[in-house]
Amino acid sequence: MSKINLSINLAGIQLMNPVISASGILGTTKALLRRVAENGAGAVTIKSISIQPREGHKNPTVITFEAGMLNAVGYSNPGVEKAAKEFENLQDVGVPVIASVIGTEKEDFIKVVEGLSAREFSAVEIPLSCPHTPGFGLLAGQGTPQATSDITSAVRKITKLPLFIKLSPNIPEICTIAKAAEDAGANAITAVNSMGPGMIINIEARRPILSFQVGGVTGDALRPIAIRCVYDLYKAVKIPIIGVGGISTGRHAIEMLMAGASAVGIGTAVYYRGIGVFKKVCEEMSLWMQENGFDTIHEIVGAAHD
Amino acid sequence: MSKINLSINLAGIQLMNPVISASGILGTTKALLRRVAENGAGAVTIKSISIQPREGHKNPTVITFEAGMLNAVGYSNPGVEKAAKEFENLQDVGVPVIASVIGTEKEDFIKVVEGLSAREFSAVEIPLSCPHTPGFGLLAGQGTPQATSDITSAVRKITKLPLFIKLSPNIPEICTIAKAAEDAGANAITAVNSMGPGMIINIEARRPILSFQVGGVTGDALRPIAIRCVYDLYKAVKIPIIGVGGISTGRHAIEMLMAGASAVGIGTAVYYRGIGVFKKVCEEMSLWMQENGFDTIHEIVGAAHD
Amino acid sequence: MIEQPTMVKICDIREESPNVKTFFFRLQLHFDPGQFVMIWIPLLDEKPFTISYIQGDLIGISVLKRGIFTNAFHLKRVGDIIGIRGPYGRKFNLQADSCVVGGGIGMAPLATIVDRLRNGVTIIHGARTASEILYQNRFKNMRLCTEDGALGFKGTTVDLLKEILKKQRFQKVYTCGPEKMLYRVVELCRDYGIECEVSLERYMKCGFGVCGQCDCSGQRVCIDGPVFNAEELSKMEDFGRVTITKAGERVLC
Amino acid sequence: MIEQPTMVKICDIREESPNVKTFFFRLQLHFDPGQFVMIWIPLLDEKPFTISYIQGDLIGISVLKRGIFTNAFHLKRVGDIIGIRGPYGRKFNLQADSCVVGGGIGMAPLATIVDRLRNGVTIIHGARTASEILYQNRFKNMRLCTEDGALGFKGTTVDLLKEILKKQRFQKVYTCGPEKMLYRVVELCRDYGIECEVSLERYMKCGFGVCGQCDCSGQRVCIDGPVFNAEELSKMEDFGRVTITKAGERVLC
Ligand SMILES: Cc1cc2nc3c(=O)[nH]c(=O)nc-3n(C[C@H](O)[C@H](O)[C@H](O)COP(=O)(O)OP(=O)(O)OC[C@H]3O[C@@H](n4cnc5c(N)ncnc54)[C@H](O)[C@@H]3O)c2cc1C
Ligand SMILES: Cc1cc2nc3c(=O)[nH]c(=O)nc-3n(C[C@H](O)[C@H](O)[C@H](O)COP(=O)(O)OP(=O)(O)OC[C@H]3O[C@@H](n4cnc5c(N)ncnc54)[C@H](O)[C@@H]3O)c2cc1C
Ligand SMILES: Cc1cc2nc3c(=O)[nH]c(=O)nc-3n(C[C@H](O)[C@H](O)[C@H](O)COP(=O)(O)O)c2cc1C
Ligand SMILES: Cc1cc2nc3c(=O)[nH]c(=O)nc-3n(C[C@H](O)[C@H](O)[C@H](O)COP(=O)(O)O)c2cc1C
Ligand code: FES
Ligand code: FES
Repeated sequence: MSKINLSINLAGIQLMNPVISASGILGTTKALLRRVAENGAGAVTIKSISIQPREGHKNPTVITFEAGMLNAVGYSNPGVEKAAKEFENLQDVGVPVIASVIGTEKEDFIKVVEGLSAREFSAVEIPLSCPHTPGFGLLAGQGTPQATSDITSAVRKITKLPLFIKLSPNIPEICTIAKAAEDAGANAITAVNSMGPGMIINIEARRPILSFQVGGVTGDALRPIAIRCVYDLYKAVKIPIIGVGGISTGRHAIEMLMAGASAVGIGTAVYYRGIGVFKKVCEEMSLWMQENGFDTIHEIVGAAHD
Repeated sequence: MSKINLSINLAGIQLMNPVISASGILGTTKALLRRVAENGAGAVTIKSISIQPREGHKNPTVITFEAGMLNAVGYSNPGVEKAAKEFENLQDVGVPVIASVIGTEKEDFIKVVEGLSAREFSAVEIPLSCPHTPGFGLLAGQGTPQATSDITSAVRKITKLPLFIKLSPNIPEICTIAKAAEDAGANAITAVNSMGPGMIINIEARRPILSFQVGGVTGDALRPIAIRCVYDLYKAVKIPIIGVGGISTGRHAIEMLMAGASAVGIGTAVYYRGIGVFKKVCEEMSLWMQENGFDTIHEIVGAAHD
Repeated sequence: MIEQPTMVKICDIREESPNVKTFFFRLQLHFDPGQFVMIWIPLLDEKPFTISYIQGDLIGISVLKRGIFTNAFHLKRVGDIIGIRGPYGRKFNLQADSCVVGGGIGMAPLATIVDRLRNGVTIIHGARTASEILYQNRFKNMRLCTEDGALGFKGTTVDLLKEILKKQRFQKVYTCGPEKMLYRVVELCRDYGIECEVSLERYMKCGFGVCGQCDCSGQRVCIDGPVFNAEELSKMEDFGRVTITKAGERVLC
Repeated sequence: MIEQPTMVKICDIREESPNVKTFFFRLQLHFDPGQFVMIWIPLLDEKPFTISYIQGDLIGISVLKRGIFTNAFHLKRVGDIIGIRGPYGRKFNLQADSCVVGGGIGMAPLATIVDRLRNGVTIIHGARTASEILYQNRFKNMRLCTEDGALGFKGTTVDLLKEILKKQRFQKVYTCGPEKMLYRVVELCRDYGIECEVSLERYMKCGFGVCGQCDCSGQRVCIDGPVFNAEELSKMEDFGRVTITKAGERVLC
């Protein structure tokens, strides 16, 4: 497989491969980020950080069903101060680390980004798209072009790091929002966050299982929606897209790239294929590329568009 | 199981059981409706009818994936005139038959309903929610409270039949739209139509598989979303709800009833469990009800709400 | 099961007649005579075809140039890729000492029956003209007929079957071709008290029994068929009379 | 696999001590000593517990009254239902001629080891006071210790283990209890060159390795653990020092 080259340049960041661990999956500690890197991820994303510490929702917070996963963790995180301590000397991780930053007000995002700015993060990702946490994302009206534009440009002003805006698959006008982010200075779009929310009821308990009742749907169920979002976004914006949603095999990753993604994120598949999923997906991609005459990731991006 | 009683009264229609065949599944001919009835459905729905005949999209129009089904049939139907011939003497079917009516303009709905009015339909269902057919549903802006209200009241004026409005799971403000339908005289809400749209790309062909490129997602992937929609709708409207989306077992049906549905629709599961799925689901419901001390469907409806 | 096309590379093309080509490709498939697959030509359409050759993983599909799709199909060259999903539908129930009756391209789904039954089968194959006769080098001693008599018996496959039945008995008759012909074959077999299995053709969409497009009197040709026996057909009024268009309109067939 | 709670009916409750109750229910479970399950009390919370009894489909969970969740748990009566999902995590690697060292409720995950190894195991169980000692009628000849000496050896389980090691050798030591104690048991075993397996406790969310909540120096206690051997623990700086709160803050344990 010598001539196959999986490396990419994502908004100025050099990655050994295009497979990134999605935010909220194993991104709680520096030690785990390092473990994920050792397991083959081209870059890793930390669990989203807010100004104040958050305990998140009570358990159950994460369950699975026939078609994927349902979660309402509720953005539990130690707050920016503690997080800045946790994520010191990030070069130890071995691959680029992406900081996921959340907030309720525009000022919150600024404070958190500033609080983390002394650390060696390679990029900042801002999810404006959580479907199940009051005060954040969709439930805080951050899923509109205006809010997206305001928050993006505010953060743009205070950091030189590549800025990724993470969008929801729920919103019909996802392209409008992506354009707003692009115009406001975003360097990439991460598409998508979890979908829904959805609900699963235990019929013997006669109650929704998640303590928050509803949660975001991820995994296989989300993939066709995520692929469609990325396919549309590829036509709408010029900045690169990080395709996330239901990717668990090399074929899925290739499909996402052909839809128009320059890199892919993996979350739920860690459950289905273990922490080694990052390496597995890379190997499967290389094999397929070899069999189908592709040498570089670049040749695959957008291949499904005529 | 003698004392278990699955019969319900849905907006004035008497059903032997609450399991209804969803529109677009085996609803193309009277002969097939009868076959579905013989296989245990409590009521059946015809494939949606427009004024003019429609060939629909080219194949592939229906495919499956790990988490369900993706379809963009494109409302193929023979038009109201031929449909009126096809669906004569509906008492032969043996169970109540629901007419699904689509249109682009408000007048279209009226013409189709009038065209079918001489037939023995038990109810009229109006999907304002197809995510993948230009000129109809979401792509015609019918997924707004105003459009919903206009179309509903227009049809309300010209028919005495129970009127079901079928909604999309995509729309965040589904409850607002449902209320608009209720206020405009709808007798029930059918929730939900297919979700998305989604896209699946064949990576060797480097093209989306569906000829229309995108299609509605149904089956397991849709269930948690549908359950959540019905759970919310149950709190928002007083009229009964027909819960549709990913139901393939008795447990799924019970879950949907507990979320607040008075009856359930089944589509995709015909693929997974065969045309006998209607009878199977009824038997599984009866067994569960017996084991858990429920005698009637009525006792189950909304049980997940405190 | 995931119902999506798998792309295969055409590795050989055989001209069976001026209007029929057989396209070969390699694919592991659990196929039984009577079943069909859906063939996808990206950016064009997807249509049902039977498999007319199967030796291990070497598979052949014989295509009659008929309209838009099959014309495009005939333009495919060795090395081109097409999508295939399936197989779908019910198989023929094979029995020795039987007879296959194929009208035109209707010979295609019967060809694999002959391969399986070997010598235990009588082959009746007819076409309008001699040039339309298929598989002449493939099957020895076929009983041929043409409407103009240019080759073999002068008349239709039904006329020829009637002739043969005067002196010969069969366990079963398997037939495929224009539906009017099928209808008369079934009548003939009823008169002679011979079991008969027929492969029907209807316009298809899903191919796996959910969309209802392929209805024939409450039977889904894609999953309840395409093979039906005489007894089942006797309950299907549409057989020999009505087919359903892409738009779902009933039209005479 | 579908990670959702199954509701089970409590069929028996046993008072093990003033603050510990064992709740019994029936469920088919492929459980190995060392693993754990997540117990759901609807409308309240879900938390990890080990299984302390398993005979066929009769399963017991011993619960120490500690805070909000376990207090609510103790209010449950026979006939009430609770949710259970799992089992999760790695098991102990069982070997005869071994020793289990259980501090307080830490005896619970070790109890099923004793059941499996039968007589081939020495049981060291300690608590602050006599009343907190568990399973006294269940296991004969346990080597007990209490900090006030009211029952058995006066001192901690570590002190007692040290005493015993002076005259006796073991293939392995299995231990669970307060993490400070575990740390010292591991040290002790290292000094005596005895293999040691430890069951750790961390706050958990998913229980199946995706959320990262239960991290201990890069190891996920829910799926990489909860059982770790001395060699693995030697690479985990957080062991004996740091645990992570619900909010993801590092705190001394
Ligand atoms: C189960 C099954 C197996 C089949 N196997 C084969 C096969 O092995 N080889 C093969 O060549 N064909 C086979 N067919 C038929 C094949 O699918 C059609 O020939 C093809 O769809 C024609 O498509 P087209 O676009 O080229 O022609 P179209 O443009 O669709 O039609 C061209 C002309 O043919 C007529 N026609 C086309 N399809 C049908 C139909 N289904 N019923 C009646 N009239 C029709 C049209 O009325 C029109 O006059 C099979 C069909 C079915 C249902
Ligand atoms: C793998 C595993 C297996 C377990 N098995 C059992 C068992 O068999 N029986 C049993 O009784 N308990 C067991 N536990 C511990 C049990 O989950 C906790 O006792 C329970 O979460 C306490 O919840 P609570 O709401 O009652 O107390 P909380 O309100 O959560 O806490 C009450 C007090 O206990 C302390 N505390 C609670 N949980 C922890 C913790 N995880 N680490 C450190 N301190 C803590 C708190 O700091 C507080 O001081 C197990 C834990 C794990 C991780
Ligand atoms: C348990 C869990 C926690 C998550 N937490 C976050 C989060 O904190 N921030 C965020 O932006 N996305 C979060 N997500 C969404 C993922 O980053 C990702 O967008 C989504 O799961 C879709 O990808 P997947 O199908 O590969 O899981 C979370 C997802 C899961 C399953
Ligand atoms: C092949 C197919 C065709 C459909 N056609 C229609 C239609 O014509 N009109 C309509 O209102 N819904 C249509 N639907 C949506 C279904 O009625 C139903 O709302 C949806 O499939 C969700 O239910 P399920 O998950 O049980 O399939 C169609 C669905 C499928 C899979
Ligand atoms: S083609 Fe869809 S049911 Fe037969
Ligand atoms: S509890 Fe989620 S990873 Fe361990």
